[in-house]
Amino acid sequence: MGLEDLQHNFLTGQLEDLVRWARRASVWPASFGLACCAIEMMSAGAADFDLARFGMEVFRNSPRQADLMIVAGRVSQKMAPVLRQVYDQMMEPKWVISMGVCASSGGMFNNYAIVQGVDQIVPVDVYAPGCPPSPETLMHAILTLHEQIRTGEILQRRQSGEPTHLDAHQNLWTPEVPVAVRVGTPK
Amino acid sequence: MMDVDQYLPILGLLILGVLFASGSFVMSAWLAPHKRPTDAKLAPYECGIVPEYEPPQRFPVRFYLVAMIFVIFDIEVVFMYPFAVVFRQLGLFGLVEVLAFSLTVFGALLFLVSEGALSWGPVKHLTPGMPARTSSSTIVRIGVNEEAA
Amino acid sequence: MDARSTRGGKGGNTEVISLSPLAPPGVVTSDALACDVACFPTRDQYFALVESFKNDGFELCSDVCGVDYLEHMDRPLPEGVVGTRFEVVTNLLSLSKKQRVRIRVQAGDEEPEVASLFALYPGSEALERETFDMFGILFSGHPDLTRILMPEEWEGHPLRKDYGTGRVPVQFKEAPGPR
Amino acid sequence: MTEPTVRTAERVDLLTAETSEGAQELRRRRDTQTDELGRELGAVLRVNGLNIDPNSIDYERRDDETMIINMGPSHPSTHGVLRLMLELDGEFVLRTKPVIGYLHTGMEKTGEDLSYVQGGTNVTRMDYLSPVINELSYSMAVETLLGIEVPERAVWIRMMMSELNRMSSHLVWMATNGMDLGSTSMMIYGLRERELILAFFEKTAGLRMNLNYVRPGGVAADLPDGWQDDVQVICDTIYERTFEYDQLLTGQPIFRQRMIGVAPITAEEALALSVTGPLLRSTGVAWDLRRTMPYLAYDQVEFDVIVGTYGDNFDRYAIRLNEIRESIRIVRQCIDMMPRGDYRSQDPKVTPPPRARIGESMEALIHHFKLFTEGFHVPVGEVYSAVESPRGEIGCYIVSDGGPKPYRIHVRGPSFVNLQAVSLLMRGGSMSDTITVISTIDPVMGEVDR
Repeated sequence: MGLEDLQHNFLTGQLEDLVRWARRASVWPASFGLACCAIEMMSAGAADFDLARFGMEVFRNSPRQADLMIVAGRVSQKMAPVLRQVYDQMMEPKWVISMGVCASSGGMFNNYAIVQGVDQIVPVDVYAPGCPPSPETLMHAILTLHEQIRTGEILQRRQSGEPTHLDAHQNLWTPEVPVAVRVGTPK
Repeated sequence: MMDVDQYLPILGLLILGVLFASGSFVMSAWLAPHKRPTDAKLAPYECGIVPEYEPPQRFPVRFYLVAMIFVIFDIEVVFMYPFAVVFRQLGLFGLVEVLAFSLTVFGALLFLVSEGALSWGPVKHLTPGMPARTSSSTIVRIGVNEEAA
Repeated sequence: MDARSTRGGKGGNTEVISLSPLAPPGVVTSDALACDVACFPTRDQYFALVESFKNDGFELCSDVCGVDYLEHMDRPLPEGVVGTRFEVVTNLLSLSKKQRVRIRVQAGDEEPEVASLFALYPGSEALERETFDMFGILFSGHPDLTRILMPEEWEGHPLRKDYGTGRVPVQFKEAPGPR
Repeated sequence: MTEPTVRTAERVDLLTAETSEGAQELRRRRDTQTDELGRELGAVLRVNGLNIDPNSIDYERRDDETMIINMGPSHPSTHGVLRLMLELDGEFVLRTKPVIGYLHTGMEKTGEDLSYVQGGTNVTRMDYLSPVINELSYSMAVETLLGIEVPERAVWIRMMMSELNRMSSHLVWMATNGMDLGSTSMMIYGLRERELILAFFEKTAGLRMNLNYVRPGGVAADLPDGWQDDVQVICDTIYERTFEYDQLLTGQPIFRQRMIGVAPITAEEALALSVTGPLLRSTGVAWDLRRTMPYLAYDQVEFDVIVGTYGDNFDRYAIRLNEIRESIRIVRQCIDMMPRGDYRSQDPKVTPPPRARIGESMEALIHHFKLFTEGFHVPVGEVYSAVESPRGEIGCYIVSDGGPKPYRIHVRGPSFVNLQAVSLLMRGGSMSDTITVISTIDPVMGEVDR
């Protein structure tokens, strides 16, 4: 019996808001810097555009201690399974921000080497536009994610329209077998 | 029987310890969200790559030597505790005894260090004149005129 | 048309580079097409020519890349050079003489194969692996000729002209995803 | 509770197969030939004539004594998605093999579909720490093919912008190198100074990074008025800040312990591995394209080429720190000697008509439309133009078949070639030295994988 088995009633109402508020306030990103967006993510984390104001003080390097994965940069075919692997190894609850147009939709590189949009590999929560998105855009994406966390369901984050009572044995998080990530060789 | 109450505090401490340990286990099992172990999550994290070779069981001996040094100091401290309790009653005799004991233990440490347990540094290719450098003494500025041949 | 411009980037002195005496005979050189001088050895003169350049003071092999002339088999080439589909372009740099020379060797049509420069310049190891990965040009004598940029089980060589660009038509409706 | 999924063998193999790269990886000792074991002493061993004695390899070392680990694609200190497979004997590194390609974007294939006008946007994303210098080598190649002249002011604007870009790239290097060695304050200082330069870039070109500013035929826009005092402020602040970095890092014992005497490289090894840039200059070879093969107006400004003496990590740090000061010196001379005139060549073949005239005359409209849709035609030919980027010689080789699109565009990335020195620099060092070696080579994976 865990938090998600609690019934929605007046007694537990405040507890859920409290848990959601606490989770929103300290989302730690896993530093998954790939290309130019990674440099903008670094300058977003540095002195001028300090991300620490939003509770993202430190970029955790191991996915075990991270809540949020910012896919910063273009995802190549060779990198896709690694990205999926790191995503799977992150602890729930976890969220994904797809930073930059290359991560969101393949960007200007519509060719054999780039996965056309990282949402073919991992479920994405917030898309940040821009090439590279300036630190302000990234912060706007982070704030939208905070809103999603604060108002979203507490733990059944993945399935929308699911009955609130959760069947413990139902696997609602991510598909068991990794999605066939390599799009294969276009001819 | 009258000296039973001497051991009451120890009993209390013991119970508190057990309570705290088991309490934290029960609470975390009770409140934590459901674990859904997938194969990927159970795989060791090696920067995103799932390793093919299992790490070898035989680690180089240097790691064990460091462990030995810890054991030496551990044993020494264990015997210090009871000594500290009766430190006043023993007086000079106790002091000399403890010093002798720690000297023998120190001997073991000396042997270990002489065996090179702590000489871990990387293979440094130090040439003379290298260490005492500053960021401007180590470079040569080649201006427009003096063209290096 | 003289493709040379004073402010242009080639630098170095541009008079025709005299081949070193130990270069194999019969190597055609011309600079009609380019700013620096280009040599056009045949496949078996290639290694000997590069070796002669190395002994003549070209210490650094700055670039090895492939070109696929599928649509331009009739490109302008100096006389005496038979144009093939694949070409390997090597760029040598001499620090002492401040000169560059470009060596264009015709690598053949179906199974392009050229001698590897690894014994002369170990720095060309990754460049040749990339040329093999992108064009499928084999380098005989290369220590470990495997793919370097593409995933291991990728079929085909992407930079060939007959290899599609793999464009995915832009989807405006709901994109397929694991959602 | 859900039953724990048993990690059956074949399910794990499915996972391992998913991320393994087969032949590109470092194999175990028993299935590698003896000369491949030479990687232990760096790829240079297999070249005769270099003084590395091959019998310093321990051939009969068995497999269970060494451990092969991945310093893999998602690692905080590999400066991008570089994957290094290290064979460790306890704490010491024996063999290293870089596995790259995790950021391969197929830019050379995309470059063949973009016209010469659009080519800049593709090339500028290769080395994303010095975008202006990528565009510079591309534009100079196209201009050499076209045989057109770039006006004097454009040459000087290009030189100033590429020097500012060199400063911002070296500042990012100082920041990440400090962070790798544990000094997070250096990270904050380095990126704070870089914001000054990025603000000037945003004011001039409209973008902080990937600015498509240097184009064939000149620059995209003139400098904003009042740019002199902006650049003056940048030069003064960063100049005195370099002494702060010097004070912060150079005397620090931990920094010195991890940088001095670590991973030295000699001149012949560097030349044999065709290494260029600060890595080559640290061995004492004074090769800087800005001085030896001058392009733009580098022969009219005086600056010093910084050359190291021992060729170890500390030299490379000192070279980059002093190169920031040299770039400031060049930028100051650019402020004084910036000529007047137009910022773009008036050759109608390359430059679109000014915005105002499009409204009036029909030909201007057609000319403008044709230039931006189809692009200008470049005469048949090939050119290799090389420029000094903060990491080494970046060369752009273009083959043109007379059409509006380059038939083949190949960019010689300096970090792609410098990365080959990794196995030589890391041998014998400890695990923590691998971090400083990667950091001092300063690879940018965008230009390595293209």
